[in-house]
Amino acid sequence: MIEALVPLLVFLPLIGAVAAFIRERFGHGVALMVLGAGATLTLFHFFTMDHHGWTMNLGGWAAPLGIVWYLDGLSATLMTLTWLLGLAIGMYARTYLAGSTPFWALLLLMMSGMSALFLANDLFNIYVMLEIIGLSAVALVALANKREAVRAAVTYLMVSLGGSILYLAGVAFLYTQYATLDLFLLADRIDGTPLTWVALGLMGVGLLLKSAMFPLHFWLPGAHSNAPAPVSALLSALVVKASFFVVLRLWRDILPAQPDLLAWALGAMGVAAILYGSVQALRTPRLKLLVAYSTVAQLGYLMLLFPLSIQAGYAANAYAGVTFFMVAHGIAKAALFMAAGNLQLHAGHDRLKDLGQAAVALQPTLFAVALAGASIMGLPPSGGFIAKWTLLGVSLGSGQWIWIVVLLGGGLLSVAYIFRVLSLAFQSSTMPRRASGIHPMLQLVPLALGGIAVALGFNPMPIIEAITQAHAAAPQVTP
Amino acid sequence: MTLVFIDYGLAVMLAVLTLTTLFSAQIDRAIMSFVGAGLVASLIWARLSAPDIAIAEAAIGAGVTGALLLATWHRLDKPEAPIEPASLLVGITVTVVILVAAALLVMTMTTTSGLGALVQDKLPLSDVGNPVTGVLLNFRSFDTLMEIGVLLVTLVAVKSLNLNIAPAAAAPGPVLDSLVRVAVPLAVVFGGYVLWAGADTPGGAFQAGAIWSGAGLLLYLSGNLPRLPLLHSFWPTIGLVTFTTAALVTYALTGVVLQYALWPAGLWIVVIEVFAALSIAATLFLLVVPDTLEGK
Amino acid sequence: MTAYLVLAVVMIGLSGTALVLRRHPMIKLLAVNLMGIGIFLWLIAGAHTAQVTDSVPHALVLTGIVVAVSATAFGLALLVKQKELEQAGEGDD
Amino acid sequence: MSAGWLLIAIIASSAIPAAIIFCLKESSVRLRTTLNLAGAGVKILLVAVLLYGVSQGNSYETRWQLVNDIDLVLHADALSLLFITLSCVLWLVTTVYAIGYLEDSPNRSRFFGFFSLCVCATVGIALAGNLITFLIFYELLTLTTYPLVVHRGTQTALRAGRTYLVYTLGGGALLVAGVAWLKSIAGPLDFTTTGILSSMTHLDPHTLSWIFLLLIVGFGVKAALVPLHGWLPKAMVAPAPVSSLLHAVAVVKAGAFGIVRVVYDVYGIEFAQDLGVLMPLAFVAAVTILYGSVRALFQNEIKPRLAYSTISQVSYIALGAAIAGPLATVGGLVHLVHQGLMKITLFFCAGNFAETLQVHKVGELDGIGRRMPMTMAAFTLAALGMIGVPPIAGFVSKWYLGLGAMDAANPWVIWVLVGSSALNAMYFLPLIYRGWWKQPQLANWRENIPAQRFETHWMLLIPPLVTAGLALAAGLFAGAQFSPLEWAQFIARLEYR
Repeated sequence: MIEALVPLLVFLPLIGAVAAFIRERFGHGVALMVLGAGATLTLFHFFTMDHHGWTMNLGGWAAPLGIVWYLDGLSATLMTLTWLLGLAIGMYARTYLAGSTPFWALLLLMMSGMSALFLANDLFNIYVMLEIIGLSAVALVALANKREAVRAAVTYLMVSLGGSILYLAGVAFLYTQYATLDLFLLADRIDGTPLTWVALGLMGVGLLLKSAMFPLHFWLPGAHSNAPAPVSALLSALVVKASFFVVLRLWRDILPAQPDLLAWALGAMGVAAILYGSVQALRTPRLKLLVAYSTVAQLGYLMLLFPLSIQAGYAANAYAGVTFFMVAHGIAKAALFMAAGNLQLHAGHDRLKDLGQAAVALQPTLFAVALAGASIMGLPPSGGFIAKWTLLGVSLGSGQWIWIVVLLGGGLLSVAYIFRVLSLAFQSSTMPRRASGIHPMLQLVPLALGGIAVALGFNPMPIIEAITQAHAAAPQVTP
Repeated sequence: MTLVFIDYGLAVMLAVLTLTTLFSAQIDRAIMSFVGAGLVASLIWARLSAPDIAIAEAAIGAGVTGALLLATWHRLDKPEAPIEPASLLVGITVTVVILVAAALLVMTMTTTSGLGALVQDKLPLSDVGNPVTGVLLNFRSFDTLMEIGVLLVTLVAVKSLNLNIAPAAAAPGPVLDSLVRVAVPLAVVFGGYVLWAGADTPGGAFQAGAIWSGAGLLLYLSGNLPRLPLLHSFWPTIGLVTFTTAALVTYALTGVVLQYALWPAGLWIVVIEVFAALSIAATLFLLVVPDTLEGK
Repeated sequence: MTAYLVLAVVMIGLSGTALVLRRHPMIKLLAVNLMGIGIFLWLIAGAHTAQVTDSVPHALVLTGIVVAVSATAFGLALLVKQKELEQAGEGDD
Repeated sequence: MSAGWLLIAIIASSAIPAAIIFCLKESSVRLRTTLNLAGAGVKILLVAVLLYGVSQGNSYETRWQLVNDIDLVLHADALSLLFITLSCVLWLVTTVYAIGYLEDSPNRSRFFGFFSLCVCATVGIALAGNLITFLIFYELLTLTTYPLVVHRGTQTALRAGRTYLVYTLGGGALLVAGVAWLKSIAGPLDFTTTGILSSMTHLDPHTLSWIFLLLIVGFGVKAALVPLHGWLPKAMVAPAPVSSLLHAVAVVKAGAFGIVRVVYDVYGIEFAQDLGVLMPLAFVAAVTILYGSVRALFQNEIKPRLAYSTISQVSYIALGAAIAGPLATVGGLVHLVHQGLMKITLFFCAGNFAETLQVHKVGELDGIGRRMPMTMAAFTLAALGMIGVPPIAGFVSKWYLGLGAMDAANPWVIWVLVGSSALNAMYFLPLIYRGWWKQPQLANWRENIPAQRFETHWMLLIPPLVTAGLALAAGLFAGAQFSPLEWAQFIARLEYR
């Protein structure tokens, strides 16, 4: 029955956004209502749906002509993650950005875009959704109304538009050859002509540019560190993953063949991302830049999916591992950015070495950093550990030893930069403890998210089952 | 026979205009050649029997975008874009490489008969004569809904920047006055015709919206734009609201989003198109002059 | 017909290089728009080849044009905002 | 399914107080002290119930499914009982000591919060039923002990903490690799008394020895085997209760316990023997024993000297595990308990000297027996035990280790034992001589705690006396029914079919 309410996830935020745009003063009220409803809906739906895939031919027209909505375990998991984090970020922003601000209309439009993206099974429809998400993300970054933020927003816009137009070029090349935009139909008709490989290349580059994969990551640190805290949490946890979700769908569903060379090259890109991101995170003097570079590093892990998924027997586990990694990283990264926002709010700046005073005053925030950090580091009782463990199992099973070294080495590097923040709490044990002067909600939300990130480590089964079933049975839509 | 020369002529003109846009140092020359490229493109669309796109390209691609570019160019007080000779060199070599690659790619591509036939035989079911409008508002109606969503996102984004731009000094010279007195009513009537005829002949909401926004801009520049209540709240969002309510109502009725029921599909489409055209006109107008008559 | 297809690919390639090479954001925006026009040319030329002109690409192109104009509008507004902040010189924390 | 709730209750008995203590304000001293002591008391009661239950023969296990074929298992077998009893008893004593030691110092809520979490992790390690649960609590232990090591917040403490992290998390990463590799080829890794792998003949020995190396290095870091011991002397910068808890009960023993688990319950002693991996382990243990004692000779401060002595003493346990023979196993296991009792007494006394008279250097110990007779008596007793003088506990374990070495026909181990006992004498006896027979130089003593009824604060005095008494009792009543020796022999009988 819950499945019937899924379309609301796309249309409710649209109506909410219009209301928030017309009456900006009531924006947060409308937004929180919509986010709350959406979060509960996705949560119930996630646990009740059978993960073999739910389709709806929009407008009643079948695949080649009409647009098809397709929801399987993978997209349902990310949809639930998006809405839960949306709600959490909404509650955080409610106190962080007091007063009337266009943040709420843009957030709701982005939620609608993301929900529709996870539902979309049509290449051109995905393009429109990527545009909506990209434009609202850039607008949110520019909300900070500071020179650095707007400069970063301009770069981010050029990257976002460039990425989307490259993706559109690929879609056009594919459509003219195979006369269909539906993913599953395309999977049957696609063959390896040079133009198709050029098209897939363009789409790949465009999407990896939008999901800030190393060496195409240059725009992320500036944009994510200068944006207001709730916005950078939203961007790091969700937006970069939306475009990676599309890459994942292309790789899984329509690629004519998964050549080893390509898979290994993408894996190598991931390794470079982990190294570069971690080293930069260790060197940067600013806290928010540290967390942003940590995103660049953690996104590297997602690229391990490609080499790990080419072994037939282990593909399902590889997808489960990477998707679970996205969930765990999303929650932990959102908590980290909120904590960074609190520390900046209290200290007035985010230079890491003189944040000692703020760290002492904001004990719950530091505790949230510890919990979220445990998941980022992949230490046992956390979601990050389960994801890393699954990937370890896959790389062991499929005999690709190199990824074990990468997974463990990357983990140690993340320990190094997370403890740069955690050691703040112990540095200044001598300083007097000033009142935190921060609204308790600002400290509560990251703490709750950190708790969830660790709790994920204890019963990840429902999520992992959802994803593995999804991979197994991608239904064939008859033309 | 002569038609072939026109095709090749247009192709060469478009190629030249592209080069001048991309690799010229003065930005105003780049903008001029971009608008030129837009107009040549709309001619090519007409040649390739895509009349709807020709109108849209002329009205939106060249018209609104050209206005925006020039307005911004002035607001940024005429910046220059120096090009290093190296990038010119790279540009030329890349052109040659791409030319060869393009030829190769086009040679080896598989071709299909496309969905033309399928659209033809399904068109009567969509209760609309013009196949493009059929695809836009029936077969792939969700795309169009979200596209109007994109317009709203842009409007919210531009307003969130709250730029303080001095209103354009209206210079009511005789030429502008006579142009306004003749062009504006013509544009409004022509827009209405394009909107209404869109069901069966080339035209539709977007083209009508673009033409109306052009008329609005003319009125604004000539300084006699009437006070339009709710310009900033009701008009730009009514299109999306109607389309979304249509989606929800059809979903409630038939269990499938945007599957038109109860009334004939044609009626649904006309209602959606009218409101969509109005909100597109309002949004495009506001994008060019974001804070006119700020009164809510 | 293949002349248009080749031209389309050339336009896409050229604007891609210009997008990467040229520094000034306005030129980058023009490059993105031109790549859009190239893609639309490819789509419509491709649709024209068949006996019955296929109108699905026409709808895609229409949506593409509207999306392109809105993206450009926001881009230009952002550049104006950047100029304002630079002039005001405030906002440097 | 048996009454698994008891195991969860034991873990909760230190997890819940920890959670509450974190939220307490600094000033609520009374509530925090009661919470601490109540938690420790309840834990000892529960362990007693557990001991009684296991001796009546009923088994305790809880199973919680983590990922599709991995379960979080808590299981009380004979080996885990040995370690859990040790940690609970010493945890109560150390809490009393810590409360006295940290009177009116800053951040005590944070300290005691992590203090109880640390014991919660240690108990988890003891009760872990399979290698993955062991790994999870093992990593949790690292996380909870880091804040204790850097508690003082000084630059040296932070640097020590950083080294501690590099070593332990580096080892942890290798451990994760080893466990994952073993699981991928051997399936679920639930501990079975005679070893999981002994029944799996199809696995190729080459891979198994590589995995053995990874596991031993992973545990060796915490058990401070020679190349991996660097962090231990540096961690001396932590306050006395932390260094006593870490080096006598929690961290170091967790590493040794891990080695024992791997050798006995994962590989099985006979299987490991014919795999040929035990000899290198015995060799490394022997080298550590000698190296630790030699380095201890040259330390002129008390705590580093005790740290190096710990490094050498813990390797006795590894040596016991490495020599394949029931007697050596008994020696190794019982040393796990005895070394804990003796070493914690030594650290308590060192802490007392530092806290009461600001005495840190060996030189300043002259005539301290006159000023603090009872602490010095406990120190002497424990030091003699470490050297192996009967009837104190140390002698029992060294005796069994010697017998085991003879019975397993590698006499060179005897020379290692004799050599190390001689070295122990050489670095402990001077301290005792200075304490009792030398004239006290009052110049280098600064009276921190004035001597009213007792020589120092009563909470600092009682714990060393209690643990010294226990060490003596463990030696004297070794033959008694419930003594550590008896329990070690019971385990040894299970290990050898």
